[in-house]
Amino acid sequence: MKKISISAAIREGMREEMLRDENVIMVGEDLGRMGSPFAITLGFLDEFGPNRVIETPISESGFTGMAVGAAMRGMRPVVELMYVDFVSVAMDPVMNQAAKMRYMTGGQVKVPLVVRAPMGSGRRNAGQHSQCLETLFTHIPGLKVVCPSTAKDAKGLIKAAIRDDDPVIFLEHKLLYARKEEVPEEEYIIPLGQADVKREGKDITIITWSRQVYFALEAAEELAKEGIDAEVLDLRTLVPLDWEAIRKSVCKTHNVVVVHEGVKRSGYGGELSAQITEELFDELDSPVTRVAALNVVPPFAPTLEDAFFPHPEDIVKAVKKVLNR
Amino acid sequence: MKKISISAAIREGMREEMLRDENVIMVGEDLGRMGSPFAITLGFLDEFGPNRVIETPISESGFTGMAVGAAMRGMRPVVELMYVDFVSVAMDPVMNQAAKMRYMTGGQVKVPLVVRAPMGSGRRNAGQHSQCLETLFTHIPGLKVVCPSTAKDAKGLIKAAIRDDDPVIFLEHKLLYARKEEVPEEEYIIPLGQADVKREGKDITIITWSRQVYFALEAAEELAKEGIDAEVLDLRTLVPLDWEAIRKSVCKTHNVVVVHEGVKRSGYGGELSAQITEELFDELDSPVTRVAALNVVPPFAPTLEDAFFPHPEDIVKAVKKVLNR
Amino acid sequence: MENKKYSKEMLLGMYEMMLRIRKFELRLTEYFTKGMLYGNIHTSIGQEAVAVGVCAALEKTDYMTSTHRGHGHSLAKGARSDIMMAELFGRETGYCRGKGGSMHVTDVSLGILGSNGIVGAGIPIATGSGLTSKIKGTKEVTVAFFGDSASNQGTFHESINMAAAWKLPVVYLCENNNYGVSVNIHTVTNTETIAERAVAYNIPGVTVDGNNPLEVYEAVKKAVDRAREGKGPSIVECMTWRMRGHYEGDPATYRDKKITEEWAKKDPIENFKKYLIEEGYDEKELQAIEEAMEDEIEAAIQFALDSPFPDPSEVTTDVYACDNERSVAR
Amino acid sequence: MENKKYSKEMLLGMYEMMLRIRKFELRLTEYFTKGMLYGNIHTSIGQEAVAVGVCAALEKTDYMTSTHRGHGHSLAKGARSDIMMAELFGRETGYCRGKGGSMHVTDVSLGILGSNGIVGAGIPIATGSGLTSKIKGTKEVTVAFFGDSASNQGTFHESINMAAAWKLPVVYLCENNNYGVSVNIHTVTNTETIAERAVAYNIPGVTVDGNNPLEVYEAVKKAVDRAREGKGPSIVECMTWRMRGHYEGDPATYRDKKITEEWAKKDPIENFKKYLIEEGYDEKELQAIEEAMEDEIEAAIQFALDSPFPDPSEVTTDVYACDNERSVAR
Ligand SMILES: Cc1ncc(C[n+]2csc(CCOP(=O)(O)OP(=O)(O)O)c2C)c(N)n1
Ligand SMILES: Cc1ncc(C[n+]2csc(CCOP(=O)(O)OP(=O)(O)O)c2C)c(N)n1
Ligand SMILES: [Mg+2]
Ligand SMILES: [Mg+2]
Repeated sequence: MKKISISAAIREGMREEMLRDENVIMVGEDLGRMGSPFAITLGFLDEFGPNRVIETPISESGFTGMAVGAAMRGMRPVVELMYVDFVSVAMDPVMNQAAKMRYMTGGQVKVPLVVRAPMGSGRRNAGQHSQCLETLFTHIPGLKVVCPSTAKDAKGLIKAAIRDDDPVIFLEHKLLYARKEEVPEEEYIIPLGQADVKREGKDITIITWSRQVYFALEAAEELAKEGIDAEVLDLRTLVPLDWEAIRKSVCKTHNVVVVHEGVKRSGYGGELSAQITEELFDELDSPVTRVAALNVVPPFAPTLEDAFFPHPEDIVKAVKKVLNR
Repeated sequence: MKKISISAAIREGMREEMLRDENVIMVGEDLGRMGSPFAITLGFLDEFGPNRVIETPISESGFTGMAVGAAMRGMRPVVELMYVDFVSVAMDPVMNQAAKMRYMTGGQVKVPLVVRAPMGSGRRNAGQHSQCLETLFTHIPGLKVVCPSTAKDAKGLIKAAIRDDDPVIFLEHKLLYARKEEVPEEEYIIPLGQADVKREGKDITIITWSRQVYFALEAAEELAKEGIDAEVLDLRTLVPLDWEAIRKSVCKTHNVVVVHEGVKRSGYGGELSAQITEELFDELDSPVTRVAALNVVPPFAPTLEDAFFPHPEDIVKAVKKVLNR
Repeated sequence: MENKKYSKEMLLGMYEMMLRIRKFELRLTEYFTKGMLYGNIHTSIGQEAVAVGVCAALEKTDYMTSTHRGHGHSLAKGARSDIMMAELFGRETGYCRGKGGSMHVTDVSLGILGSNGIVGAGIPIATGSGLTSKIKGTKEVTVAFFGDSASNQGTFHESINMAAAWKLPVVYLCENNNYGVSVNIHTVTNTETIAERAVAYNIPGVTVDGNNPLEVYEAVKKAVDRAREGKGPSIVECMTWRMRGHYEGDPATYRDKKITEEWAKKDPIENFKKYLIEEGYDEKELQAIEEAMEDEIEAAIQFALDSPFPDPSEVTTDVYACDNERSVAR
Repeated sequence: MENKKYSKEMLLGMYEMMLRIRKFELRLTEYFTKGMLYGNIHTSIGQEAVAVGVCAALEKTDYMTSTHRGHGHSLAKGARSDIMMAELFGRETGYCRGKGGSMHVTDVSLGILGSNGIVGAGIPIATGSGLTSKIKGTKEVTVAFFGDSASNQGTFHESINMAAAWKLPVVYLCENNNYGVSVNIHTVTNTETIAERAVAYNIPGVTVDGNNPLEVYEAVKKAVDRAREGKGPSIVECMTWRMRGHYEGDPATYRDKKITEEWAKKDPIENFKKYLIEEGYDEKELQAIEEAMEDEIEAAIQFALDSPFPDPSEVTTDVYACDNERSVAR
């Protein structure tokens, strides 16, 4: 096993897929000489040439729509939105074209498109550069949604996403890019729709994804000191959802906290809470509880941003409250 | 009391506000001679002239952004998106500009903008013209979200929305426009954030909004025949939410079904379910249950569309299941 | 008798296709009035020469994206009237198995990359098709159909800018019928034509009589050849008129009667028939074509009406290509 | 000694303002390197003549929208360096009380309708300001600042089309520094200039030396006058160069060293100083201005550093103007 950063893991995964399948192309701003702002496509232009690394103008709607057209013609474009917040200017090709094309054509068409985007708070990037928007995508049938937390997962999942015949939104947390972790030497895939228990526990299930996985693990360590044994379930993929993994864990612990970095109102946490409540009501010893960002715009000042989104101590607090401790 | 259609009620409300405040302007496609496809601005061009009725090119992003700018300069623009589905091409001005401007400027700026849009399924308009997207807006802090169901409510709420200093998304169900109902002769306002009990009942609370209010009322009549007394709570405004009204009703009936026409996954129903579960767990005799559209793209064929979104019998079924009847 | 420039096959083929479209859409208006057609129906009656002239300049292997007003484009590109009719009636035998309807007719095998309900959304999709041909080094050309008013969408600008910068083999085909629903294009745009916007991308732009299929054909042929030779995109603007409302049910009272009457005289089908007769074609032969089209469309209607609606259980299929059931379930 | 055309006050004012911007941003680079500045910092070092030339042609009551690279625009439009510095340091004394930071500096009372983190998003906002002036019949002109690469956003096209059709009093001001982050504009756009796109809207478009504040001033003045007279919008393109990376931390290795060196010779401030001396201004007087600016910015830094961060409880205020608490609560 080698140790590489999450950004390198994504780069490796994409590179392997580009080598494997000539239909895989990269589309987005600054992917060429710069290799993208987070260095995800570094070296691709030299290795694969401008025919496979399409460095675009600042025209998100145009180039995402273009990628949809290319996907309909059999290409497998991987689009980068420089920040997920900019999906605001590419929403139509994502939600009304890519997501719906297969259904509207009665299953004639596949749209094997990946839209990658960095997301997340904590970098003091203020209101228009710090959002977690995974929930918006989960509300649009036709899209799959992936939010990896580790280098190993990121690599295996980006490969699965590229091979998947559906449009996949692949959300990378900016503050995870630099994390170095062990990644298998040999080729591997992590199928979409498989959650992963990142820490086993018996008292409570913390369901989460992306950067909050680490906060949940930190919280779990903290809780362990007080005799609370928390299980941390990293969903990895939000759509399709690994319900079996959730069910299993809930039936074991009977208590659930859902944690996400995006704002709480209408966040995916609500969806999970509702499903668990509807289907596992009798298993629950306590109400499913959510820990999520406040219903406000991402603020700039560090004092405010730190108060905006969940930190390990918020998780600890929520767990204790749920368990009446 | 006079009887007018919901479209006439909205028209009346907007006209009164235009007469009252010269800063109120209409912005959108086909608002002039045509008076908008659903006749909402009929006669406005003649009465108020082209300076107040801005008939735009097909440039949703441009004219919605333009309205944000006008609002920042003290106007009170009412933007019409011809179908809410087209917010896909106006998402940036809505979610990254209008919603965030006040916060990002530290409270300096107000954006008194109303974005009106027809929504909803049932007209066989297929994938890109039939969505209910209220949930997307509720997930964006800074926006208020209104979904009226009656002529009286629609008129009172559009007036409140225009007077409100925040951006308000005002969603009108296409299949309600023609409903004629009694509306007070005298001027009135219905404040944002007040739910309305459309039917009192003691056995179960059906929380809903927009067209599903009528389906819930139909279901309630059906249920009454079987001795089940359902309360129908019409939220009218999703943000701000009238939590007090929900709490009161839940504490009375101890059973809740949330019904909405938009797709179930990550729908606002999940948010409501989560809140009710978190805060009123001990009041609940049964798990909060959702009735919503399937997680698919709106289909065209009538057989499919009817299977896509909830109908009264779906509500009846859900209620009976919840009550074990 | 054979025209020097155009073969009999081509000319009569154009005539036939224009009639196919006209008769197809006239039946739509009839069934819409009867309340038997669902959704929004945007006819291209009066605009047939554009679709036919354009597609005459294309190879079978070429591609196109269409709009909300797309029946003519798809038929001209080779779609079958019966399968399309079935789709418009929401039947399981339709192109999209009843899931799409009028605004989503698609047949990728014929190069029809979808009609579209979002104004301007087909333009980047066509651009992506052009990009694909360029990457693959294959020779297909893609046509992006759009209306005059769609040219005010950002996607028009973003797409043509990219295509121009990268010399993509795309023809941007503007059907200028002077209106976007009720809005006269000149009240919301400051140029005389749409084609002159080509200057902003340093590509060719021409405006032609869209009611003359041969004039359309010539202009598009030139643009297609150019694209196929790797010289990049063009804008071709075809001036035309929709002879009915924006959609069925729209009385189109926002248009000046006089202008409507003037355009009525420019009916592309009548005028082309006159031209063919002048060129020496036998009226009876033309009559036979018309009758054949009448019969074809009647059969299409019958096919549609005889076809079943999709089973309600189909509502959850086709959302995802992989792992559909699980992805739809929750 | 007084220049025939320009008053001493104006010329020295321009010099002073360029220095204010330069020194402001140089301190930013310093504090960024120290790790004391948060977020993304996009400096306009090398581009000061644009902001200063533009704003010299504006009245106090005129409006503008800015971009991610907006410090210069806001200072030139009248923003105070200390309050702005405090904002960039995330302090409660800043223009946005620490909630916005570098990309969101706003002061409506000065006509600054916001910087913007979304490329191209300020353009329609400026257009809305222009619409307001037109509706109200007031005489303010609004300038929309944007970069060369922002001109490839759909909002550019949609906004200018509307402004042209309705003759809105807006000046579309393109700062062409040849790059969008690492992408050379000529690799993604087919025209020599951005201004020539004006043809697509049938409005005037000019390209000027953006490193010469007087040339910028003249071109903008003409466009502003035109707008104020109700004759509609223009595009003014100012050719310039950012002397640093896209944001702090970007080594900008994607740019050719030779071209960078060439542009270094065109430093707008040095050249303007030379010009002033040639015009007979006293070097000492210029020196004094420079020192005053040095002092002002030092004081601004001190003000920022002495100011407190906002209290965490402020995180939930200012989301809504009405009913904030309830609207944020759930
Ligand atoms: C983004 C978007 N905005 C608005 C509409 C509603 N709409 C459908 S067709 C149309 C007019 C289009 O005009 P044009 O492009 O000239 O095509 P035409 O209808 O004249 O063929 C409008 C406004 C839409 N479908 N999509
Ligand atoms: C919609 C959107 N896309 C991409 C970005 C990321 N981004 C910020 S600045 C920039 C380059 C802008 O180039 P230009 O308009 O020429 O302005 P300059 O930076 O050169 O001043 C990019 C791509 C963004 N902020 N918003
Ligand atoms: Mg038209
Ligand atoms: Mg630039």
